[in-house]
Amino acid sequence: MDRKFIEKVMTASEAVEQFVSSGSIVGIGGQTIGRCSMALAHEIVRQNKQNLILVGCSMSISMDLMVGAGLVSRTECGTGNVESFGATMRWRRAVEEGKLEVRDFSHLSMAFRFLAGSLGLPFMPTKSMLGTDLISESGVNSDSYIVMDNPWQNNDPVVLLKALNPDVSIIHAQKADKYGNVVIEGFKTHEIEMAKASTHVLVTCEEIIDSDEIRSDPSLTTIPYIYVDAVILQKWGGYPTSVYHHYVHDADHISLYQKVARVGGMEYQKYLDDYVYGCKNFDEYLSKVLDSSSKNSLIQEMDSLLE
Amino acid sequence: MDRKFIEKVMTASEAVEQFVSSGSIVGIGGQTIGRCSMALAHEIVRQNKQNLILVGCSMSISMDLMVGAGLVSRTECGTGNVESFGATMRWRRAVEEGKLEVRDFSHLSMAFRFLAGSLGLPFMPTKSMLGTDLISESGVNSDSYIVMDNPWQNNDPVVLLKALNPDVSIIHAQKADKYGNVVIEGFKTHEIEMAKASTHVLVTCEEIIDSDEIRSDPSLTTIPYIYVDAVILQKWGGYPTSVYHHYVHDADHISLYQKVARVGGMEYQKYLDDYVYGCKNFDEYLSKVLDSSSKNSLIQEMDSLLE
Amino acid sequence: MSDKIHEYLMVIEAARYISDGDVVLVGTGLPMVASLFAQKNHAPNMCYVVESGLIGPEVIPTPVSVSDPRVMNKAINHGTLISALGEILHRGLADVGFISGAQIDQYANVNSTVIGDYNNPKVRLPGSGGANDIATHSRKILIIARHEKRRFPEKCDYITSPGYIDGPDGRKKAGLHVYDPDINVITDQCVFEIDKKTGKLFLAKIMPDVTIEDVKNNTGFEIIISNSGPEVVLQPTQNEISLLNNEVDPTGVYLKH
Amino acid sequence: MSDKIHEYLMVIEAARYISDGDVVLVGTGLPMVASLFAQKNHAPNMCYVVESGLIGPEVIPTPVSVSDPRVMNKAINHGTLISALGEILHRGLADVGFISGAQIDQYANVNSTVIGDYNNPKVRLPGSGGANDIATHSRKILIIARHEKRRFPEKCDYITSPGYIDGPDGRKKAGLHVYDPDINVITDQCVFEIDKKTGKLFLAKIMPDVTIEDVKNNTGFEIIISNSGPEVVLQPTQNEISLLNNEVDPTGVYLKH
Repeated sequence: MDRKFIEKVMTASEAVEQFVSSGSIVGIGGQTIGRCSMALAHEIVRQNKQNLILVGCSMSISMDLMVGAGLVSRTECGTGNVESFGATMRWRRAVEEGKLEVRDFSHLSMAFRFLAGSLGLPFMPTKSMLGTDLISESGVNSDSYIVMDNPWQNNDPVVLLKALNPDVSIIHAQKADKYGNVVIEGFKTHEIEMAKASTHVLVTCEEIIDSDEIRSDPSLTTIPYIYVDAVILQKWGGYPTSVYHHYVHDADHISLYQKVARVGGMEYQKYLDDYVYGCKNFDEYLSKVLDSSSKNSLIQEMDSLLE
Repeated sequence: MDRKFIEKVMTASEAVEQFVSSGSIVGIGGQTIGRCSMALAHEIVRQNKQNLILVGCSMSISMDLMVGAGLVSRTECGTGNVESFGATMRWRRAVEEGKLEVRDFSHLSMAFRFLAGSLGLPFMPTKSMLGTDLISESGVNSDSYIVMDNPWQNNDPVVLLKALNPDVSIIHAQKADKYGNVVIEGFKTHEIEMAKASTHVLVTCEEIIDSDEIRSDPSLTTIPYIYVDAVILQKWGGYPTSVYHHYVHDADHISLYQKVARVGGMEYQKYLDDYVYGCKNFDEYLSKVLDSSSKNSLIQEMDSLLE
Repeated sequence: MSDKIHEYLMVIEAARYISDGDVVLVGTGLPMVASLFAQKNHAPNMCYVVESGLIGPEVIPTPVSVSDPRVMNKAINHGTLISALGEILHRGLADVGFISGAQIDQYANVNSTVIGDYNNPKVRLPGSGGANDIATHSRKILIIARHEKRRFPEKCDYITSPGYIDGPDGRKKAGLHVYDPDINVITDQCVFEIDKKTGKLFLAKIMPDVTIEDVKNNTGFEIIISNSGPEVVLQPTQNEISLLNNEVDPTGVYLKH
Repeated sequence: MSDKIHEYLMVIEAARYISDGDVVLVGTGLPMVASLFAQKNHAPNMCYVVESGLIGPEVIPTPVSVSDPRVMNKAINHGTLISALGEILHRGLADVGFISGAQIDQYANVNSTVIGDYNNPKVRLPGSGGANDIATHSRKILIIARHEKRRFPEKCDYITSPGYIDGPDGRKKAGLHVYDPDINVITDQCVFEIDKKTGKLFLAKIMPDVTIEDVKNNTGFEIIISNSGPEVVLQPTQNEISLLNNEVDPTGVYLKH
């Protein structure tokens, strides 16, 4: 949230250094195997930011990577999910071993918490989660919700969800201009509300576009510059997840990640060493895992789906 | 809200006959001198629907016309306003003469009431209106709000605004397809939330487009077909207010309207007789008030603003 | 009849509960493929809605994820999670909600959160996602799952998504606005249906070649049978099989070929 | 100095309270023209926000309405009322909120609803619009109005938009999150400013050629003057005058030429 109309283009390294702190509440963009903010997740791991609280809806391997690197003290989300590739395995193990605090919500409830945050409201009401263990289980979420009676109708309990304002959100988008006007194409999940609720927003993008393009079609701007602190040009910044209009997910690399995440230990550590700590930036990681022919095939598969 | 994917193209007369009843809560689209749903307002007057409750944000001459025709028992809005042309004069006089019940809210509060309605929530919280007569005056609004304490912070009163779900909303848009997928260009004010909160939605548009156009750029759809009951092709359907990309407002005709609305009585009645009751449809009204040269000048002025 | 055909029929039978024109909130996994089958087979005008914000796509086979470009194809809106789960589902406009789950109990409650104790889990599962919202707000709920005994316990270890909770008034007592939804659970052995008088699932249909005994042996809760006994699930036609094989899941993403 | 120049200077002086880079919630009427002057004169990087949903336009002279295509020009977003008044203003991101009003009282409360009794009005005015929201949530509030005695009563007939309500703690007691905003009221005779210690307006500046006596005669509430006395509003430069005349309101929509 740098409200000024100034140029905000920087590197991922600069952005994470400046806006992510140990202890930060970090909003996680993307969903399952689509448009995850992988480049920024790598950079946060590289910079070893500790005791993070990760919040989002469907959190996937960007979250799992930070959990696997031992940086996360709590997650608040709807799922830890890599779809057909399974659960987020480092997260799952950490929860099973009691090493990670989790607060479970439904996806809509998480989105409503961000909506409240984005509107400066203390809370949002919902009728979701009533009657289930999501609100009765052990009271772990109890500082995030209360149940009240609908003042206009008898016997109509309503859940009030406390607003959630991340310290910083990380998002990968298709386009942004240098001032931080962001265009997300395709599904937008919870990211607009989450970004607008956040104190800082860091955006990697496949392409930096001229502001004239934004101003010539102002209905397309998904996040205006007043919410955005850093714009990072990072082609393939969502890899190995898919980015609509650019490339599909890389099933091979996701499977490789899931394999080492399932095993954990030295094998997982080697993945981190080879692909995160051992790379000075995301481009170096990309150069290790993607040659031009695999790039082309991921691009071509996307193209084939776009007609 | 006809959720089915069927063709919904009809005339204004058919739409009003089918979906507007005496006693209906009618949501009013547009704002001040922009994109007001004039053709549908004329048709409602022509069909003499009585005891209407009109709800919206900045309600303008579409509302004033229905008030002037004696069809309105209550308004709930933020303003009755024709900007530099003055207040909505028939509304103003009716309020001053105690003939019309009004419930005053701030614009954001009205939009939040529609937001609650659009999400199936019983209410929305806000911090607006606190400390002012908008919530203390005579309790007239008191069935629409309550003040509660923020459960997470001491001494932090919060206004709960009761959800508002119109029976039917009337909106003029630039484009729609025959199924009711609507594209609004330029400002969108409260209309998206209002439409999604409404039981029925009637949309006039400047142009009926092919569904392929909607499906080729799905980020542009402002109201999906599942909320929409009637699509009416009505060029100049916002006249004399402006429609972005099509024509500017007609200051002369608005001034004429304001003149007779200020005077009331026979002069106002004559306006209604000549331009509403005396016309079988909106096109006949247009043919009385707009020749091709005045049309051209309103179009050209808009074009000159679009570069 | 082979297991493979039972799997096919599970998907086809589930799709039969979707009518043309329905607004369907489609959860990830098997619901995606069954809903796609419905769209291609008999419900071309259904509105396929995915929680990530995709409304009314003409789905390209075979989507593997709620973020898959295949469910963005020719959508009528690329919106937000709130567009889908808020303005459609929570608003009360979903005719059908379609989910899966790791455990389904006799009241049709679904667990997708944890096996074992929440605070000391045996297996931590992904979590609710949109499933809680879908089961809470849809007027009709479809649950699809492969039939294994451990999937059908008497009581879920954790209720993620509400069925009838604990009886016929369970949803009403909890304050849910949709308090007596139709619920059907479609497996590769049978179809359970909610008896609104008891709030419990009963055996409404059985797959061809499957016996009631088979279902009993593979179910952790008591099998209730109506007086008329279960119907037999309609055999798939050759057209249905070939549609599924060739146009809905041609590469065998969900179903063995 | 002529009335005309005082009108010009009112607009120019109001604009001086907008800094480059500010996010400004611009109400309709005079605030639109003064904010446009600021954008063209010294604040090219301000974010001009209009309640109808328009964010960051490069405004074309001279907008007459919140729905005017001139405030849509090259915007960075064409959004909704909630985009502007919710996600920016209620969220707490408005540096400046800029409104007008029919009555402004000594606590800088504004009435745009009714003259006389609410239930038996003498004159019914348009109502709040976004003004209540703007005055509630902006960190700095600008109010612009032509100086007439009836516009400046001791107490508003109706409080539409909160100033300090009834004293220094008025906003805090009412529960407003912005409980001690700067407030400036700019007229064609003077500038009032909020004294945060008393919650009352004092006479901070006076227009050239206007006397304190003039202001007293035209104001319904007691004029408070600081020890140092009012400053004199800086004369407009020739550049400012010609900018206003030629590029901000060239056809005299708001200001007599």
